[in-house]
Amino acid sequence: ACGGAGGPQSSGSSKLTDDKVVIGLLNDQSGVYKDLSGPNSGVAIQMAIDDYKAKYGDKAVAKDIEIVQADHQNKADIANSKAQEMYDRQKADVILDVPNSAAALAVATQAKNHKKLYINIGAGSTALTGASCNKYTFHWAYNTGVLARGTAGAITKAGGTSWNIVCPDYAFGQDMNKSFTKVITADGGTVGQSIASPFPSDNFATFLTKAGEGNPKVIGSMHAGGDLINFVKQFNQSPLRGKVTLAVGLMFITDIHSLGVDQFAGTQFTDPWYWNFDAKNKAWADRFKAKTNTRPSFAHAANYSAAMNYLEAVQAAGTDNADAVVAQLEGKKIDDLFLRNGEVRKADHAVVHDVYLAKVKSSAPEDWDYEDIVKTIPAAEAYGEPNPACSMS
Amino acid sequence: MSEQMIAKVDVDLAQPSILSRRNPLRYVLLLAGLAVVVMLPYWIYPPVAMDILCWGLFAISVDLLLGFTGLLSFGHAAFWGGSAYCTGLIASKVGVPFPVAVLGGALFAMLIAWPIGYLSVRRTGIYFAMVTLAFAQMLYFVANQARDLTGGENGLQGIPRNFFGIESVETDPFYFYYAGAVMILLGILLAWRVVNSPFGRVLTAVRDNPARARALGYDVERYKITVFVISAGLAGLAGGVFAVSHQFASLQELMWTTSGKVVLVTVLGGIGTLWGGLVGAGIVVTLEDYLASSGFEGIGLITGTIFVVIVLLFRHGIWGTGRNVLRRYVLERRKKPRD
Amino acid sequence: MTGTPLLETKALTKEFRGFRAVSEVDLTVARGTVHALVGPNGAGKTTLFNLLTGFLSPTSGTVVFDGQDITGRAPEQIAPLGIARSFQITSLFEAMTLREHLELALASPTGMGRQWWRSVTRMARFKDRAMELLEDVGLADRAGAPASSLAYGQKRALELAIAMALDPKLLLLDEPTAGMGIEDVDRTIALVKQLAAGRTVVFVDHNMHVVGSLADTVTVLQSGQVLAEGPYDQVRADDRVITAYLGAAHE
Amino acid sequence: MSEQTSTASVTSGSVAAQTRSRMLEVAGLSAWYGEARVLTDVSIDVAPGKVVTLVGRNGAGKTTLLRSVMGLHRQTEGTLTFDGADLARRSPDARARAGIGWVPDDRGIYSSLTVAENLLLPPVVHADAWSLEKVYEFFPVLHERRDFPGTKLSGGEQQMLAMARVLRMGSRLLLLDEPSEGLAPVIVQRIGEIIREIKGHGVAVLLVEQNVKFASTVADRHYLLAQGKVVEHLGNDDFRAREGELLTYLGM
Amino acid sequence: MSEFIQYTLQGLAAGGFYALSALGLAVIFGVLGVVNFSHGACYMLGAVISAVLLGELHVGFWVALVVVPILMFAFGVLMERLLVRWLLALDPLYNFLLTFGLTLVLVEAVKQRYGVSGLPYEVPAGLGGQVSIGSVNLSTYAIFACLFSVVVCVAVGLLLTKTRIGMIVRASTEAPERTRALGINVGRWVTPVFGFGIALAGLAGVLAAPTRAITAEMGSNFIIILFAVVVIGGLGSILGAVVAGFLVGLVEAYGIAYAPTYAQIVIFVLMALVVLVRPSGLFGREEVA
Ligand SMILES: Nc1ncnc2c1ncn2[C@@H]1O[C@H](COP(=O)(O)OP(=O)(O)OP(=O)(O)O)[C@@H](O)[C@H]1O
Ligand SMILES: Nc1ncnc2c1ncn2[C@@H]1O[C@H](COP(=O)(O)OP(=O)(O)OP(=O)(O)O)[C@@H](O)[C@H]1O
Ligand SMILES: [Mg+2]
Ligand SMILES: [Mg+2]
Repeated sequence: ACGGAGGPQSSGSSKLTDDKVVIGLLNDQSGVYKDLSGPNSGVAIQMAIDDYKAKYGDKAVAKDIEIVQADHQNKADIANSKAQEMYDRQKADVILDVPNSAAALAVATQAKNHKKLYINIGAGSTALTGASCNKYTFHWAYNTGVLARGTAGAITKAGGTSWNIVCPDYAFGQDMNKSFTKVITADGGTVGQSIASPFPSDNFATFLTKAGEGNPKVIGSMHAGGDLINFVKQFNQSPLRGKVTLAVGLMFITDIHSLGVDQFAGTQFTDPWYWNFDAKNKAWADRFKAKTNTRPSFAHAANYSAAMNYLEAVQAAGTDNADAVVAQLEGKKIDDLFLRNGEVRKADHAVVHDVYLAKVKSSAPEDWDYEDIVKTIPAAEAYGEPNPACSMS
Repeated sequence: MSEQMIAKVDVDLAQPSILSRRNPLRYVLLLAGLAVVVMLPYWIYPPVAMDILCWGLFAISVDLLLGFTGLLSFGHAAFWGGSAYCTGLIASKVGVPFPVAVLGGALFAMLIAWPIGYLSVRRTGIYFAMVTLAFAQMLYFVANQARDLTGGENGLQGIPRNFFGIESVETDPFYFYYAGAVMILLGILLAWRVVNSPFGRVLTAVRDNPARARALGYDVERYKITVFVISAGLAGLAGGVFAVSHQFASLQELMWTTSGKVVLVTVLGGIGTLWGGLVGAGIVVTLEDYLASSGFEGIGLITGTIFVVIVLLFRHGIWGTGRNVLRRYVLERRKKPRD
Repeated sequence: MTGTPLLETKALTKEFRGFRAVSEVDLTVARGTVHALVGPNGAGKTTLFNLLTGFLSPTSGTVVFDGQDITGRAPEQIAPLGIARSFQITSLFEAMTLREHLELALASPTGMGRQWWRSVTRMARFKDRAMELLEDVGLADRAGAPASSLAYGQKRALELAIAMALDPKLLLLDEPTAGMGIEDVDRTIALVKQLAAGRTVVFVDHNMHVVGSLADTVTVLQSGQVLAEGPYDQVRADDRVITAYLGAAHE
Repeated sequence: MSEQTSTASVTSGSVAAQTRSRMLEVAGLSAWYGEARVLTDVSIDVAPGKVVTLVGRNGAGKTTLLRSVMGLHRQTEGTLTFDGADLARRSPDARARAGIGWVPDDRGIYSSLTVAENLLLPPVVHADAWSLEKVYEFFPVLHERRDFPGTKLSGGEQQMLAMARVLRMGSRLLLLDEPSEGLAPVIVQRIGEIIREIKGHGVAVLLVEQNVKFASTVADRHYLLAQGKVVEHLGNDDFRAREGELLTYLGM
Repeated sequence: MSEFIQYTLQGLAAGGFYALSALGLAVIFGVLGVVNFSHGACYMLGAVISAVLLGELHVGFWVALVVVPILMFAFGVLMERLLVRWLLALDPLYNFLLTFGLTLVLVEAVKQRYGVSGLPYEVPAGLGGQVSIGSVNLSTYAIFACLFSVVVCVAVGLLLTKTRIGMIVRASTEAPERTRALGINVGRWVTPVFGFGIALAGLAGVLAAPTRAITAEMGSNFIIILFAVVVIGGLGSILGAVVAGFLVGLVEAYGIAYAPTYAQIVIFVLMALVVLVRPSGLFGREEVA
């Protein structure tokens, strides 16, 4: 009775395990990713459930749908225990989100052990669709490779051919640096120097001096969160501002919100989704705002999309049996609120879709209206080929 | 004359143990404690129960330094995390059964503890806390840099739980708990032995008056280094089991916040009580687990407030306060027949 | 070996930030004697003790103990050679009982302190000796009390008992009778006499009665230098000693 | 011999003290450590310009009495008046500013302050306070060491520093806890001179001494304390006359 | 060569900031014997309050430079009265732990109120540009912050070593009871000094606001570096904290310039070396064994 990895069991009349579908939301509800995803992702998932019920009414396979949430506080061990508990005790059929790559990878392992689904949204690690990929894990929103191909490719092609890169000295930063360099050189640009900065760091004066050496056209910052804000603030106080284009590896709309558009004005970055991109997005964002009093980030939209497509797959399979749902999802082409030209790639479970090169406006017409979409980067270009390291064991 | 007697009773209050070896209550308590350990996974989700034991031993290792030697290590994450990585690497690269890997990890923790201890014990008090903290930061840095080995912030994932091919232990957290618990209990036993040994007595002397201890011929620095290394070994043991239980090791394990958390657990349980660490761990881990799914967002508010209140009002921690109450009760009972 | 002195310092000097607390002191302590060290406050007596026991390392000069050069060694290396000391300003383990203090001292030379795998009850083997020592200094009835609850004079007595417990070849006592009443002083004198049998003792005291009754030889220090040396009666009659230390009105 | 005369004048003065206002009056004082009672119903008084000693063997409760007067020991019962004012509710610092100075038995020198700072720390509470120059003149060694951390002084030097520190305050009542302990005979004589001098300025002294010889050279009256009780109260002449008997009685 | 000068100046600029930030820590330790773990959190509060003043009340940098330290002083007074004071007589470890707990509370409270992604702040008018001498460039603001820090450090140093206040407070810390018996109302002094130390942390926060990310976590790693600074300088030594602040700033800048990967670890290596060679820090008092 205690513990034990419970595989899917069909019980009685219903085709659903435990007579209901349970969606687990496991993310950071109190730390750095709270605003980006956090509790509002629960709202987005609820919207998906409502839409699903409205769409299928009496015909819905999943009549009883429950959300269970937990705050992993950005700690992998808590994420790991909570994921096990969700699968084991709370009978979750799928877990969504899990920002923080160590936590996401741990949850992916649990998904594999428990033979239940995990759809990652918040974490960008390419390992999820590479060496650590598995049958039950999907990578929905973006990965670091996409960011590089988006930002580096677009800027280099637009004439920003000489770069200096400052990257935080941890795996993500180094990965980003490698991906950027690869794309820049492939597109005919050069990277003068890549400078690793300690993580975390709040004094970038000397890094900026070094980054300005050799008069590059573009300075790429691969920082995230607080480091990114530090970097940009100090970039703006340096002689580089105005002379050099600032390209950012990983930036979220919440970063712009916190620092103010004027500080970021003109900065270019890749966004997997933007709420004010077209009427469809805007309409959904209005609904979202009515419930949360704020505008959605890409993560909120992605959580919605992932939950919705999971439920659609359950509907199509007629059961929430994980293997059946996976079979439904694999290879599926999707075009919805979040995914444009989307496809759940069978080979590595990357969910590929169009992404966007965004440029920060110089003034915001309304709160959260911060981005001009410079260019749509087609799915194929953004995602490239499936990672050969993935063996889908 | 009667004054003298009262004075002695007061004196008794300051004594380490009130329950003599022959007192049956002692064994009742011990058995009750063991029973709790055995029953824990029935009451609490097994992986969480395992966490409690791991953090309990980790806290005990800190208490060995703090409560019994007067050294506050604020860098014990180095040994917990260092061992977690090392255990993970041994388990996945060599493929030995996990207890062997854990012992390897603990050994590694002791190995790195030696130079760190050698440098740190030159300072006492708050200085020691800050120096150990800084060394732990260095290790964090090294682990972050050595990402080929450690996986950087992705962590070292997929640590196998080999256990002599016994499938249930390897896959089911419930059975794994008992295998892990045996290792943890061994660690606790060791800590208990150290505290109640001649060596432990010298440690108390070193804590209270190092200059005096030196004049008695005790090499204070060597004693401090020794206990530091033993403590690191215990922390390593706990960290190793923790890593195997979670099947990964992440940079989180080496972060200073982990050092802070274990001190919190120790203080909550009661400094200088040894067993208090387990109680503290029980509370902190279940609280964290509960808060994670409670929808309450300000976890730090709660843990921080508990910490402040404990330090301010219940300095002896939960175990220590309880023990004092019990002691007073026992003494009352003893006094009566004499009057 | 009996011919050689037990302790010998040569040109021993200690400077603190340019200030010479002990200056070129040549001190010779013969085996089996009781040697008093007196001198005005700040003459360097305690500093000299600290140099002899390794709590300070000398700026220059050497310390030879029992034919061995021990200059600059650490206290924990010197103590096992057979030098024990009491502290001028009492220095105890506040939370420990008196008996535990003595057990700890008695256990030191046996190396038992390093045994972390054994039960602490093994230290009880020193219990009888510990109680004997406490009896000697009149503290037996407080054996189970923590040191913190002792009055000042009692603490001094405990200091003495601890020094005795170490059963040293050379016993250094820094003002063993300071803060004691006359009866206790007399008892202490008797104790030290008893202790001195087969041992060498060097002590500091400002009580001339104590110095007179115990010392075979008296060395007078002043400003870190040896001012006079000799038997008590000779030294106390020395004019320089009277002006520098005893004072005109003394007796 | 000069001692003889000074003692004589003191004895005659003590009669006047009975009629003059008492500077310190302790009545019915009991004190505890936890449940252990260490003082029982102690009543003593000290008049201005007089030196009163507390004599008793180790552990008799002398230090505890001084600490109670200073307000540092709080587990007490009984009344304390100083210059006619009730002390019971006043904090130690208020008592010090009212004119009570304390030289603790452990000397109480600050390691984080230099010698000079140790001297300058307490406030001056009376016009009779010694100036720094006067202190240095009396204790040249303190001048020499003035920039050293206080606790780097030798034991005896620390004793001098503690004494000098209260003189700098100009307190009206000095509580001296074994001031001669650890001092070279020359210095003890010097302390005696100081006590006699400040007496002349109307300062009252409550002196705890083990060194009975020294005590009898400066004191006017003596209280004998045994096991926390006052067992005898006598003038200096009586004390000297019965010294041997009393000491045996006290077990000193 | 000009590069070297550039790095040196940048190191000094950062060092001034480290010095000011460590100063409050050193003051509180030097006089109260408390290692204030919440120093980083108080620094964060200083920055957050500045941002809130600007964002919600439109109160600018120069006013914040005065107002925030006053507010933080009041906060420090409260903190001392309500919490720290009760543990002053005990082992310093207790206050270390207390302030650690308080840090968790403060960080979380700010997160709850102002979110996690940070608050905006601008460089004050007039300090926005750069100063260039030859090929050497420095941001005007960095120069200002450094000079300002130096002035504050010198003033504080004089206050604590050359006045009675410093003396009284050191004595009160070492032995509060005894100090009371010497006629000094200990409580009256300890509180304002603690408040003053906290105010210095707040001041550092204001100075940081224009150049750093203002988030609840901004002090969490900073405090660790500050610990290294005070260990290097010698705990409790004001001069040590200041000198070590500059030293760390320089070492860090050269580290970034010539071995960027190791820029942060060099601080800790430096610390280890200092502990090895001079356990009491560069300016620390020797401890008696
Ligand atoms: N902190 C304490 N806790 C418990 N008992 C104490 C404490 N301090 C002193 N005592 C006891 O109170 C009694 C009186 O002590 P006190 O220090 O007043 O004696 P004293 O006359 O000054 O002795 P001495 O001449 O040795 O200084 C002693 O029996 C002592 O053991
Ligand atoms: N650690 C130190 N740092 C600086 N000066 C010191 C130190 N230790 C001692 N001194 C100085 O050295 C001198 C000798 O001190 P010491 O303690 O040896 O004197 P002493 O002869 O024992 O005097 P007493 O009889 O008063 O105890 C004193 O003037 C003292 O101020
Ligand atoms: Mg001395
Ligand atoms: Mg006394």
